[in-house]
Amino acid sequence: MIRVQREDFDPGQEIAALTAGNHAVGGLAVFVGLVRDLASEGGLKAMTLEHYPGMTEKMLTSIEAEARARWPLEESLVIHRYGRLEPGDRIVLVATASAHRQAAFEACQFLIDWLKTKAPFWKLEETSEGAHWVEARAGDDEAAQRWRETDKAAE
Amino acid sequence: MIRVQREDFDPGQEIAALTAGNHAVGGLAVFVGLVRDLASEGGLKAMTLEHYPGMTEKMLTSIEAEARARWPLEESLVIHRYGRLEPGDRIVLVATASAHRQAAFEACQFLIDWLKTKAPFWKLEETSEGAHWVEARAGDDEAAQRWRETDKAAE
Amino acid sequence: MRLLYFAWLKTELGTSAEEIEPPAEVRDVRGLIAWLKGRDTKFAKAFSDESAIRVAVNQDYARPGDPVDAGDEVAFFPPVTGG
Amino acid sequence: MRLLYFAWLKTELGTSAEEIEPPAEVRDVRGLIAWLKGRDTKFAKAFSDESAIRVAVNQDYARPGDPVDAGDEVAFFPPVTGG
Repeated sequence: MIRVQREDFDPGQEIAALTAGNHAVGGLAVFVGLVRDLASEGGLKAMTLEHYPGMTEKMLTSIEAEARARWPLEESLVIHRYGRLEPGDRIVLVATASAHRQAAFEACQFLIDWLKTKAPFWKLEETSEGAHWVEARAGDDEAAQRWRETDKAAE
Repeated sequence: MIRVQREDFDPGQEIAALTAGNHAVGGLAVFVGLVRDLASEGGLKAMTLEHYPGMTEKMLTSIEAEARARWPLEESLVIHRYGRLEPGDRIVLVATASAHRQAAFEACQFLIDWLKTKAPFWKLEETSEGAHWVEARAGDDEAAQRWRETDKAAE
Repeated sequence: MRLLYFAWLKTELGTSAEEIEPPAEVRDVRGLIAWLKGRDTKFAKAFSDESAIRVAVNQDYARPGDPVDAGDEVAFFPPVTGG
Repeated sequence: MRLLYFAWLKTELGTSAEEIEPPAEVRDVRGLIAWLKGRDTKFAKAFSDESAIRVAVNQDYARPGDPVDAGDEVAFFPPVTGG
């Protein structure tokens, strides 16, 4: 399941609902992304997440389908917020449940890695020096790339 | 922080408390292990987790210290239950918070992998055919071993 | 054809969406960008480094050679930074 | 010296803990196991495959050559299955 929303979410409630009654689940991997404020980076006041309604849902749905095709998942959930967020606020949740922990961990990392390079979201940071659009990180492309290399190796 | 307890825990409450007020956290990785019952395995009725009080805490503390020495973690938490559990019940929670998601994911996997091969817990399964002690899985040793190979490579 | 702009492209172009009717010789993403750059200096400036721009046609990532048609929704945006 | 047994070792030996006073020549884990096996056939049977037994001395994993002393807590158990 995927959800794109302005509102906050409750990770405990989400993951409890995700596996409720499914006794085939042995391991649940969860990632929660938060708005980070490193003092050394100049004092982040807030961040506004812009997105492309429609394409966001389409990309997340397709990334989730890909994860479920590649790993034996019992359940999966991606929630991504948009709008104005402050330091410490939750941005994204990825949860994957499987019989075995390795599948859950790998699928969870795959989802967040791909989401970071494919889902159409853009961060506008507000600091004491003004607002600026966050630049994409090369490291995120590399993190997503390692899943592509797995494909090639399997060909 | 590590905790060994008979009582259930609330993952949402635990992870909210873990990162509350720490705005240096950008990513939180969580693993929750549940009692799994695969019908194909003969119908698990319950499971009793025995442990070695004292040594359990000592091992978990040492594993957590190792994770914090190897990855730049802001926060970490390991909760492991003992006693009688039924299918769907939570067994273990591992949560790691870091500025960056990769460190959080790696430390979380390291903790659960090592815990599975080092922390003195033993599972007694009750099925319709009676009670039996679960055998250790070779796969768990291999999962823990890959972290050791990283050590060697770094030497 | 409907065009959408996001993030700094939207800020720089001063618009988030517009309806256009490009000439018949605009058949692909590459041709559309070339036509837009010729139409407006603001657009030429924003698109001066095309490697910094991502394109989606009907909400799927598209490459320079991919076709565009009159009824399409074409979006231009910088590399994404969500998650 | 305090001995502890867990999981199937406890079930098979019929006890979870005992206080013992091994002779002076028992100086390491290997010697202790050999002495215990000679003392009791039930123990000899349970320890027939030593590769299936883990040992902890004072709550740290120990190897056959590690020393044991009168005041030590020595635990015997199968490979762990937590998590």
